[in-house]
Amino acid sequence: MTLTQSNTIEQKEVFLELTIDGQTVQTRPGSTVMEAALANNIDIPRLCYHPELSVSGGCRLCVVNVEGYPNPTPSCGLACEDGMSIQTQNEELFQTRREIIDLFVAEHPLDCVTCDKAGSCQLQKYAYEHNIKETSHAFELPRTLYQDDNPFFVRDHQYCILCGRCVRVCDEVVGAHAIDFAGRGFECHIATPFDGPMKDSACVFCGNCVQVCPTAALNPVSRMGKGREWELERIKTICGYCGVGCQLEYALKDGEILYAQATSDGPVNGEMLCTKGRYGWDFATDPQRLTSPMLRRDVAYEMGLTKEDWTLPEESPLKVRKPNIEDSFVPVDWDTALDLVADKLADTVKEYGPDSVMGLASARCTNEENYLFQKLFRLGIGTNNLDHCARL
Amino acid sequence: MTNSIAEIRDADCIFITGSNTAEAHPVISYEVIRAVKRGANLIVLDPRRVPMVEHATLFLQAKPGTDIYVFLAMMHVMLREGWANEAFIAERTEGFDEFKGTLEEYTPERASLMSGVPVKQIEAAARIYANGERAEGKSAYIGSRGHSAILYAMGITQRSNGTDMVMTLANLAMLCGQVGKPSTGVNPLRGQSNVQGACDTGCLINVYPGYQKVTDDEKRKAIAQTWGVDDLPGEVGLSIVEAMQATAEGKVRATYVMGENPMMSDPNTSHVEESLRKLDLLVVQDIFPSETAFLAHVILPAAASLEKDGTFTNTERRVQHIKPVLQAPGEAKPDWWITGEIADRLDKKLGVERETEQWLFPSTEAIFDELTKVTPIYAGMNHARLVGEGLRWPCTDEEHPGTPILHVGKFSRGLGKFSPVTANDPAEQPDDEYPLILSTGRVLYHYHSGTMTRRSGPLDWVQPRGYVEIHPEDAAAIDVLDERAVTIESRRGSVRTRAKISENVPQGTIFLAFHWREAPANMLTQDFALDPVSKIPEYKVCAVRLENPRTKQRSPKPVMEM
Amino acid sequence: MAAKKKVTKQVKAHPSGDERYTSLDRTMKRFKYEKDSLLEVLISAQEVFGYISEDLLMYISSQLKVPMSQVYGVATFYHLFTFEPLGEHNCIICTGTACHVKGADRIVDALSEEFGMEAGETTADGMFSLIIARCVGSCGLAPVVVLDGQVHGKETPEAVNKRVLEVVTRSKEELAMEAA
Amino acid sequence: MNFEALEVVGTKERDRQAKLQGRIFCCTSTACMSAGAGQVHTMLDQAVAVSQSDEFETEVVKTGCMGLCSHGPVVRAEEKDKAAALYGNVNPELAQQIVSRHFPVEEALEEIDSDEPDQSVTPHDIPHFRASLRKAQAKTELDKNIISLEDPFFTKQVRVVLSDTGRIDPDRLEDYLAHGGYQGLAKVLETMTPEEVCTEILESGLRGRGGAGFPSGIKWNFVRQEEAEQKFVIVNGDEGDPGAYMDRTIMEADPHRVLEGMMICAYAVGADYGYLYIRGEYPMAIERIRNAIRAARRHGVLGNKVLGTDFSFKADVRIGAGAFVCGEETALIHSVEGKRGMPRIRPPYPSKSGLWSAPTVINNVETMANVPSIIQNGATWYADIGTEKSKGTKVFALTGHLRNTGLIEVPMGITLREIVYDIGGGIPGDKEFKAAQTGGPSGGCIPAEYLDTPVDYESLTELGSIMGSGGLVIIDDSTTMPDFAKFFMDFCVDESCGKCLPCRVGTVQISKLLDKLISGEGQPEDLDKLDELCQMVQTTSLCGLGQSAPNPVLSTLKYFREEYDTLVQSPETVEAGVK
Repeated sequence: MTLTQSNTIEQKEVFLELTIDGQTVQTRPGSTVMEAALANNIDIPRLCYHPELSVSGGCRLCVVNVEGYPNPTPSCGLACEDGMSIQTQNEELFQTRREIIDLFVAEHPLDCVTCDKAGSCQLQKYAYEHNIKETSHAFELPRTLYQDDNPFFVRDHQYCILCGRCVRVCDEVVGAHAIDFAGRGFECHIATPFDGPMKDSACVFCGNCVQVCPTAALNPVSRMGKGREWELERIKTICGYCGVGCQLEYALKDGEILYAQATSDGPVNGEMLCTKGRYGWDFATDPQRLTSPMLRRDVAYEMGLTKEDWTLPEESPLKVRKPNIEDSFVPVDWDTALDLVADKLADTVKEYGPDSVMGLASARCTNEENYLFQKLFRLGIGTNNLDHCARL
Repeated sequence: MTNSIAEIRDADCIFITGSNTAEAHPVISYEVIRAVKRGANLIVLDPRRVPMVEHATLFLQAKPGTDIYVFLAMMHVMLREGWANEAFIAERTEGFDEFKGTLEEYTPERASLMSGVPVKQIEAAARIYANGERAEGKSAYIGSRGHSAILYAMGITQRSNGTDMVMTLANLAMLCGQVGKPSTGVNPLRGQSNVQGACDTGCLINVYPGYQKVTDDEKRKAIAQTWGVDDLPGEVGLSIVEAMQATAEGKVRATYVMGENPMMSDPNTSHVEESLRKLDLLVVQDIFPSETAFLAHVILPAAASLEKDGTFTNTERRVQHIKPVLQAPGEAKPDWWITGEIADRLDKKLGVERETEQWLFPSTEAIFDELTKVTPIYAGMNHARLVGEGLRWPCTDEEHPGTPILHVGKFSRGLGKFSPVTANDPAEQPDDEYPLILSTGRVLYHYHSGTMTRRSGPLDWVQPRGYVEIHPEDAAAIDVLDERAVTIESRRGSVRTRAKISENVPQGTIFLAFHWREAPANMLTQDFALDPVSKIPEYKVCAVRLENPRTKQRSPKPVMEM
Repeated sequence: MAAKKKVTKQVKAHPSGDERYTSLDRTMKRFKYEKDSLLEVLISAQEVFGYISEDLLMYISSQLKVPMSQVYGVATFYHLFTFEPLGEHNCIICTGTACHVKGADRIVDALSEEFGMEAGETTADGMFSLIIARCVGSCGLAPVVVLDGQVHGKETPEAVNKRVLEVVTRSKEELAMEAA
Repeated sequence: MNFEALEVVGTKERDRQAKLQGRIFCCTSTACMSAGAGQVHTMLDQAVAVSQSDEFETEVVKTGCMGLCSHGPVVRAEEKDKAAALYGNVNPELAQQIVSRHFPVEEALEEIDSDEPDQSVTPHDIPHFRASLRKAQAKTELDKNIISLEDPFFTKQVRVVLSDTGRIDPDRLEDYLAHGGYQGLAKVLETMTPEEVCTEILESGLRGRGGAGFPSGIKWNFVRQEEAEQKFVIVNGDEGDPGAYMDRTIMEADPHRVLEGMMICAYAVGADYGYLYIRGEYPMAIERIRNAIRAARRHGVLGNKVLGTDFSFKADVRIGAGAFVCGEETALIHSVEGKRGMPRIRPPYPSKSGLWSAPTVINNVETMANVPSIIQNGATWYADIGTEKSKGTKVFALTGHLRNTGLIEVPMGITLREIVYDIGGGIPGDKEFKAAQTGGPSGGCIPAEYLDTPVDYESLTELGSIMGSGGLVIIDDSTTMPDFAKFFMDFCVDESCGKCLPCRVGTVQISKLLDKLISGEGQPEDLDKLDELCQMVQTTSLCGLGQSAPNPVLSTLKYFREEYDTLVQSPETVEAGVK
C-alpha cells in the first residue's frame, strides 16, 4: 500500500530507530510498534488489530516485551520511541498468548472440521500455532444467535470473538454504523438495532465487515458449505462496475465463483469494496447470457436461414414485460454473423460514404478493445462518428 | 481526477458537488468518511439530500441548475475577503484580471436568491474551501493553508452548460491554489469501469488516442503512419445524441454498438427507438439481450469483463490489468476478437490490402503494445509494468514512474488559464404545464441500465423495484401515498412507477434512477439542448409533472414564491 | 466546544402528541440536539417514561441524528436503563459490600421466594418488581432496601417481606374495590 | 462581582452567625434522611420557631453528613460560647427535647397545660406546642443519645476535606464564604501563575484519591504544558465502588468546595470548561452540585471573567448511568461524550487526548476537594500531614461489622487497628475481626496480622490490596472468605464492559472456579488454576477494572488459603456463605 506516500511531499522526513527482536528498524514518528513490526515483516499475533482501522486493544494477543516495562504491553497501541527495544517472541510471551487463546476458545467452538472459515480463520491459526486443542476452562457459549436474514452474509454469533473490527469498519470507513456493541460483559455482542434483521438496519451490504472478520462469525452466504479454503482457486482482477477500479480477488471452486473479497494490496481500495463489487458477480452465469451470434428472424429469412418470414413488432421492447430473445432471433455460427456484418458495413460505406456509419464503443470494455474499435472506425471505415457512453 | 483516491483521506476540506458519492462511488465515499472522521470539513452542494450529507459539516441545498451561481458567488466572496491565493495566481496562472471583473456581478445575495442557499452558508463554504479549514484535529500537511479537494460527477457535467460548470470548478481551485498538491485538485468521479480508458483510447468524436485532436494534422498523420496509411479522417464526428438525429434524418445508415444500451441510457427514448428502427444495419455486441438488442439485425455474444483479459483505466488515471476469472459461456468471445474479425473481413469486402497486419492480434498484450505507440500518455506502459499497482498516466517512457498528481509545479498547458464563465440556466425550465424538475441518477444497489445488477440475486433482493423520490408536499398535492403508483410525464413521454415519499429531495424536484426498464427515466429526459462543447445531454434537469393514476390529479401550477 | 457542529437538524415533534415526548424534546433542545448528549437524553427518557421502549430509542436516534445501532448499544450498556415497564411497586435491594456482609442476599432470597420470581423480574400481574442495586450509598445503614423510593435501613428479610406485602395487598384491595 | 465584594458577603454572613444565640445542625445526608432526618429537621425548625419571641436568635441548618451514619439521624446543637453537643438516633420527639434543652421556651410566651407531648410535625396549636416543648425540657431520655465528641471516633480524625461538612448549609454559598470559601480561588487568581499552582499541588504531595494515587501536580502539569485551544477538567463523581460513598458525601455536604477545587485546577491547566460526572443514583448530590453551580454563576464566581479577572470557566453536570467501569478515565470520557463507557487503550493519556480529543484533567471529587485547603494553607502544611510518600488525609467509608460505621477522614499512615478499634469502636457482639477489605472490588482483603500496617498507598499495595477510592469494609469471622471473594468477582463479571478478552471471559471463568470450589466439587489443582488465571487477568487486561478484578481472590488466596484448602479437602465441614 502506498496510501500515505503522498503526505511526504511537503513533510520533512524524520525517522525513529528502534530494535525489534534484535533487528534495527526505522519508522516515522507517530507509528505504532505493530506498524513498524509489520512493515519489516515481523509478524506479531493479533486479532482485533486491522491496519485500516483504529486501534482497539481488546484482544490482548499482540502483547510484546518492552525493555524497561514491567508487564507485556499490546503493540497495537504502543507508539514507537527512539531507542526502544522490543521483543515480540519469547517463552513468556508465548505462554501469555497461549493463555489468551485458551480463554478465547472457552467461548468459541472448535468445530473447525465443519467450519467454512477453516484455513483462513485467524483464531484457528493462532490456536494451532500455540498448540491449543481445546480449552482448559469450562466451555460456555455466551452468544448463540444465528442470523441468516439476507442473501449477502450470515452472522453466526457463536464464532464471534468481539474483536469489533466489523463495528469499526462500518463506522470509520463505510460511515453506515449499522452495527454496534450491545449489552456488556459476558453478554456483550455485536448487534443491529434491537438485534433485528440486517435489512431493517442502516446496513448497505458492502460486506466490509465480512472482509475484516477474523473468524467464521461473518461469512458470505454464497460460499456456505461449498468448499474448504484450501481447495479454492484465487484470481485477482479489477472490478467491472464503477470507475474507481477496485482490485478484488475471486475465490473459485471447479470454475464456479464462491465469493469475492478485496486483498490488502489493492492499490486503490485496500481491503474495502462496495456491495456491487463484492456481491454483484453472479450475473455472469445468468441463464439469459448471450451464448451464440444471432440474426433477427427477418434477416435470417432473407438469407434463407429460416423458413418463416417475420417482421419486427411495432411495440417497443421496453413495453414488453418479459421479452424473450429467441422469439425474435435465430442463432447462427460466427462466420455467418461476422460475414453478414462485414458485408452490410461494406455496402453502407460504398453506398453512403464512411460518415453514414456510427460506432458506439463501451466504457465497460477494455482499453485494448476500445482502441481496436476506434481503429476500426477510423482506419477501417474512415469516419470519426465514434462515441461511447462517457457522457451518460 | 487530478489527484489520487488515496489522498482524499488526508484532505482538510472536501467539497462534493453533483456527486452521490456514497451510492455511485462507495469506495471513494469511504475515503471521504475517513477524512471526516479525522476532522476534515465536508461541504456538500447538491439539490438532493444525498447520503453523504449525513457526514457533512455544511450542506448547501441549491435548487437544481442553480449551483453555478453559488460557485461564482463563492469566488466573489473569496476575492472580497482576500482568501484567494495571490501567490499561486501570480506564478501559475494567466487571465486572472479579465476573469476577476466577471465575478463582480455574482454576489452571494444574488446567488442566494437564485439557489435558495443562505448567504451565510455560501460565505462559510468559501472560507472553508479557500483556506482548507478543518473541523477539528491536525492537518497532515504543513503550511498555513489546508488542502481542499473538489469531487464532482455527472451532477456537474450532465448539464446544458456542463463545460462551463467544469471550468468554474477549475477556476475555483486555481483561485485558491488548491491544485497541484496532494489532497487537492478538481476530481471528476467517473461512473463506469473503463470510461476513462475509453476516452484515453480515443473513442470520442474529436480526438484520437491520447487526446490528440482529430483536427491536428501533424499528430493525426503520425498515427496514420503507425497504422500504415497516409492520413485518417480529420473532421469531428457525430456524438451519440447527434447521431440519433442524423439517423432519424437518414444520414446514418449503419450502427455498430459494442456493450452499450442506448435504449435505456440515451435521452428521449422514444426518439432513440424511432431512429434505431430506421437503420439498415444495427449490430449489437453485448453480454445480455439488452433493450437495444431487440432492435438489432445482428447480435454478437461478448465475454464479460470477468471472462477476459486486458486493461482498465480508473478514474484516477490508473491503468490496471484485468484477468479472466470465468470461462465465457457458449460461443461468447472477447470484444477485441469480434471487432478484429469484423475489421479484417470488412477490409476484404472493401478490397483493402494492408502491408502489415492491423486487426488480428494474438493477444491483448499485442494490442496494448500498439496502443502505447500511438498514445503518448501511455507510451511508457506495457502489460508487464502494470503488474501489481498499475501505472498512472502520463507515463511517457519506460523509465517514467507514472503521475499520481497532475499539474504539480506547472499545468499541462503551462500557465493555468482562468476562463470567464457566465451563469446560464438549464435549457428546460419548469412551467405551469410541467411544474416539477426531474433529476436522474443511480441508486447504490444498481448500475447503469441494470443489465448486470438486476440479474444479480443479492443486489436485486435489496431493491427489486424502481421508485421515484417525491417530496411530501408534491405527493400530497396529487394525493399520492408512499409506495403507491404514480405517473411521471414530460413533453417527451411518460413512465409509471411507485412513489417514495422523501424529504431527501427538495420540494419541486423529483428523482428517478435510470436502472429500471419498467420505468425508463430517459423516456422523459430531453435531447434538444446539449452542452455546446462536450455534447452531453442535460439529464439532471428537465421539466415534468406527476399524475396520480387513480384519481388523475396532476401536479398543480407552482405558487410563485416571494 | 470541540464537538463538531454538524448539518442543521430537521427537528420535528413526535407524531403521537404524547406530552411526555414534549418533555423529552425540551431536554434535547437544552442540549442543542448535540450528538454527545445521547446519554443525558436517555436518562431523561428513562425518568419521564419509566422505561425505554423501541419507539423511544428510534425517536431519540432520529432527533439527535445518532445511528440507531449506537443508541441501542448505549442504552444496553448502562444499568440505569430498563426495557420493560416496572411494576406498580418496586423494591430495590442494595447488594453493596456493606449490605452484602450484613445479609442482603437473604432479603433477596426471601422476596424471591415470596413472589416466586427472580431478582430483576416483575410479577405477572405487574404489581411488584424486585430490583437489585449495586450500592445505593447508604452503607452506614446496611442492609438497605428502597421501597417505592423510600429508603429503609438496618432491615431484616422478615420485615422487608412484611412491608412489601402490605403495600402490594393494599394496592390489590384498592383495585378490587374500584372494580366492584 | 469581584474579590472584595465576595469577601463582604462572607463577612456579613459571619457577623450574622456570630450574633445568633445558637445554631442547630441537622444532618440531611442520604443516610440520615433515610433514617428519618426529614421529619427531625421539620420538627427542629418548628420548635425553634415557637420557642422564641419576635426575633429568631437560633437557626436550624440543614447540613451534609456528620460522619456517624450508623447513628443517624444526627443533630448537633451549638450554643453561643458553649461546647457543642451531638445527638444520635434522633426522632421528632427527641428533636423537641434538644430544642427545649438548649433553647428553652421563653418565659414571656403564653402556653397552656398539656401532658401529651406534641408529636405532630407542624404546630397547629402554638400554645399547646409550646407547653409540650416546656415539658420536654424536663425529660432526660435524651442523655442516652448524646454522642461524646471526645470519642476516638472524632479525636482520631483529621478533617481537611470534611472540615466544613456538617457545619455548613450546602445550599448556601454565603455559608461557604463565611467559612473561608473561594479564598483559595481568589489567591490563585490574584497572586499565582498557573505554573505556580501546579508546583504548589506537586509539592503538597497530593495524589489522586480515586484509587491509583497518581500525583495530581504531575498530571496537572502535563495538561498545562499541552498546547491546545481547548482543554477540559472533569471531576469524577461516579463512585461505582459498592460500599463507598465518600464522594457522594462531599458533594452533598460541601459542593462549593468541589467547584472551587475544580476551578483552581482549571486555572492551573488552562481549561475553561469542566464537567462534573455524577452517578445517576445520587440525585441529592446532583441537585446540590447544580444548586452550587447556579449560585456560583449568580455571584460571578463561575462564568465569563471570573470575579473580574481574565479567567473564564463554565461547569456542567453530566449524569452517569450506572457503569462501574466509567471510573476508568477513558471510559468516563466516552461516557461524557454520550457513548458506551468502554475504555480505550492508553497512551495517549487523557492529559494529551481526552474529552473530544482535547487535553483533559480527570480527578475524583475527593482530590478536588483537597485543593482549596492546600492553596489556602500552603503545600508545606498539607505535606506535614501523612507519611513520606502519602501525604495528607484520606476519607474512608467505614462499613461492615463495626460499632461505629460512617464517614471518616484520617491522616495517611494511621494504622488499620486504630481505624477498626478506636474510630470504629471495635467489632460488635462476640465476634472477632477477620479482615478488612480496602479498595472495594479492585482491592484486597487484609487479615488480622497486618492490623498494624500503616494505611498508605505503598503499604496497601504491598499487601496485595489498594487504597482505592476509600471503601473500607470490616468483616468479622462469620464471613467465609471464598464466598466473600466470589461476591466481588460476580460484581466484576457484571461490570466488565466486554471489550477485552481477559476481563470479559477471565472473570467469568474465575467465578465459575469459585463456584465449583464453594459447592465442594473443587480439586486441589483447581486452586493453582485459580491462581494462574487470576494472575493472567491481572497482567493482561486492558484497563484498571480487569487488572484489579482478581485482587479480592488473590488476596484471600494468599491470606486465607486454609479456607480454600478446606473447601477442596473436606468441603462438608464448611458452611458456605455469610452467616
